[in-house]
Amino acid sequence: MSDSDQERHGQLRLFSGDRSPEDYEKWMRSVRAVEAMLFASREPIGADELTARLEPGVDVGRILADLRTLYASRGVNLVEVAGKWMFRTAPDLAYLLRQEAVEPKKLSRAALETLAIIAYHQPVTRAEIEEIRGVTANKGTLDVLLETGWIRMRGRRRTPGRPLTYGTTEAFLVHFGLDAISDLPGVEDLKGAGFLEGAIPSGFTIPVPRDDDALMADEDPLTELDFQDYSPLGDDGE
Amino acid sequence: MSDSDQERHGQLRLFSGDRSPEDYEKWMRSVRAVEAMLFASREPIGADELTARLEPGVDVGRILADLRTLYASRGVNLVEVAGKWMFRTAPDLAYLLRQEAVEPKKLSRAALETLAIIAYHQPVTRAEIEEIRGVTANKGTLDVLLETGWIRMRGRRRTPGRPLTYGTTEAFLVHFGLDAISDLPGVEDLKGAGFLEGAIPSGFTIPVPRDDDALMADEDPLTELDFQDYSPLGDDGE
Amino acid sequence: MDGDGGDWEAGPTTAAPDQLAFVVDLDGFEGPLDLLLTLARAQKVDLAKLSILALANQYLAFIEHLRDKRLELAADYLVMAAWLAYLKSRLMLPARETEEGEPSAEELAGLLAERLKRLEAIRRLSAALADRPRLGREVMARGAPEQTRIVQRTAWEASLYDLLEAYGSQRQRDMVRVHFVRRRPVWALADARDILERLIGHVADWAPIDVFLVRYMTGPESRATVRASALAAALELARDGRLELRQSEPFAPIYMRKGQGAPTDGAEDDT
Repeated sequence: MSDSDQERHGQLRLFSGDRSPEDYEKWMRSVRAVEAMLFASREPIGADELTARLEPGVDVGRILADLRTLYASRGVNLVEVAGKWMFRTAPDLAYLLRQEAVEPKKLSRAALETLAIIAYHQPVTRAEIEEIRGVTANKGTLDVLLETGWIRMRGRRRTPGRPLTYGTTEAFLVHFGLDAISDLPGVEDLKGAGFLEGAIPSGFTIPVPRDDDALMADEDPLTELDFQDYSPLGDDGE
Repeated sequence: MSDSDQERHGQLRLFSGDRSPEDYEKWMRSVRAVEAMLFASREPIGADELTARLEPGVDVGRILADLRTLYASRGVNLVEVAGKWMFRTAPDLAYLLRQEAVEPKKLSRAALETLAIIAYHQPVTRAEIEEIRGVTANKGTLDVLLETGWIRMRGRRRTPGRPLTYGTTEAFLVHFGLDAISDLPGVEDLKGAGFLEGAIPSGFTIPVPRDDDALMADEDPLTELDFQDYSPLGDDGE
Repeated sequence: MDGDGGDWEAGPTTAAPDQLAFVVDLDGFEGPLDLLLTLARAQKVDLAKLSILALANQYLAFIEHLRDKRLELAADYLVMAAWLAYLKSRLMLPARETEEGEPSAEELAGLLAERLKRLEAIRRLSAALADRPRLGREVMARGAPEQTRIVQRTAWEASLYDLLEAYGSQRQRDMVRVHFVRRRPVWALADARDILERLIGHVADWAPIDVFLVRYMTGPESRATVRASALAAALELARDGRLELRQSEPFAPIYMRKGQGAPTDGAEDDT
């Protein structure tokens, strides 16, 4: 209890400080505006988008940090996902919200593992996924993952057969509540254990997972053809 | 500013009071739960529905009242609609959630001619416009032109019926890229540009337009009444 | 992998038809690596201290057991069994000189241990990923988002060209209309007669016809019609004897005066 109180007092301090009355008013207006815009939206909103609708000269980063602190102990939290901001319900209240949940199709263990491999090892080819899992990839697994919108075809590896490379999307970050791919759980552990750097058995030379759009040195861009009639397991030459 | 501060302190009081630590904890849990449920729900939620999902013995009415107070000054308000509760962005911030869609529309032939006559012959009354155009002015034409912001009511002609006089605005100059109204071409220029053809009868003149704010000798200023409920085609006594 | 994973992809399990679970034959193992990992875990030791030899023995025994029960085995398992049998024999033989570039038995065993560690790591990570509070499952976004309202605003369009063109053609029409109003109507023959009769009443002596008409010939455009109608009317009046006409030669001015009496046969007029 005293913790909460202190927290609350801490928040209060955010509102006062030694700012001039004019600054304070402007700050309050901006806080309310940001609150309203984020609260109203189902999708994450970028700081730049918020800035565009605020009075000029407002430090939106500061406002977002303040709001995050303010809402940290509330039933609704402000979180940063995929570099954007959104309000979502506090994770510990999941039990209350079962009936709001649209029961999503559960991913199989195989699909989850495949997703994890893509997330941690991206950009990665199907052959590499199979190598880690020790089994041939199920025909549908990559299709299902593509359908979720959490993975995407990134390009083609500049190796014989020019296999497609896969990576994760912004929707992946949003769904799993990650600000960036480097926030994946265990990335640090993995790096520590040398899993992401070790040259085991072949092909894994990616120091840290990265999901930016820039292609790697050994990736070629996709062509229109790849999108017209993609078949993630068919035409990647493996 | 001091109002907001006081309000905020008032909110603080909501959290303390003379409740026991256990009551306080329970109250906090319930506030968070209600907050999350209202946030995530697609529809407004009734107090009974909230109660059903809360710990037994929680006064949901009290919680809702507290939350309403808490959010009253925020960018998001808790509002009661049809006996149910929902979060809604503060009404004064509606502008943030509004986007202007601009629909380009061409002026009608009649409006263009009327505008041109007003531009060249200002200050001009509706009767004079009709005389030049040889047709009765359509009810909507002057309305549309006033809506464009390109024409304005200047004053009233000191003649029987005291008809309104019209002139162009600065917005007119801006839109048509004119430095001054006197930049409108004269007879020779119009002829040279092919806008007037054939032999021009002697006595045919085009006035040198002027749009300055100073009223002409035969113009009276507009009164407040003219602005309160203008009806460009109705009340000008023609 | 040899790619012969058909058995692995035989479709969803009957237990949860919606789920995209692999059909797990072999008592629920997902391939030889998965089976090896499970066996390794049974050793209850750190994977780093794993005895690959013991693991190979367990795997081979397990496969034999399945073969005794005459279960069809996926090729993957048999390939792995063959490879492990080879590895085992290499591991059990005393260390010998390896050929250039050929990995030693220990290196092969180490490679296998690494693969198991990797698989285990990714298992752990996928579980950690799945355990994250996920949007729409554990955490919810705004249920009733307030959409941005679109406010229609009309942007009126007109160019200076449009404006001048409208004004020009407007004033042009204006000119034409004024012109039309001022145009002399054609002199009707009856009008000409009436007017001539009225005029010649005042003049007894010869006078050029133009003198009578000059009032009506206000513009060049009316001259022809006035002349034509007046002449035609004059001829009629002359035939009636109410008017006399005289012209000294072709194209000379025509003179007229009030008729002197009875109608003549029009001989006086040589036009």
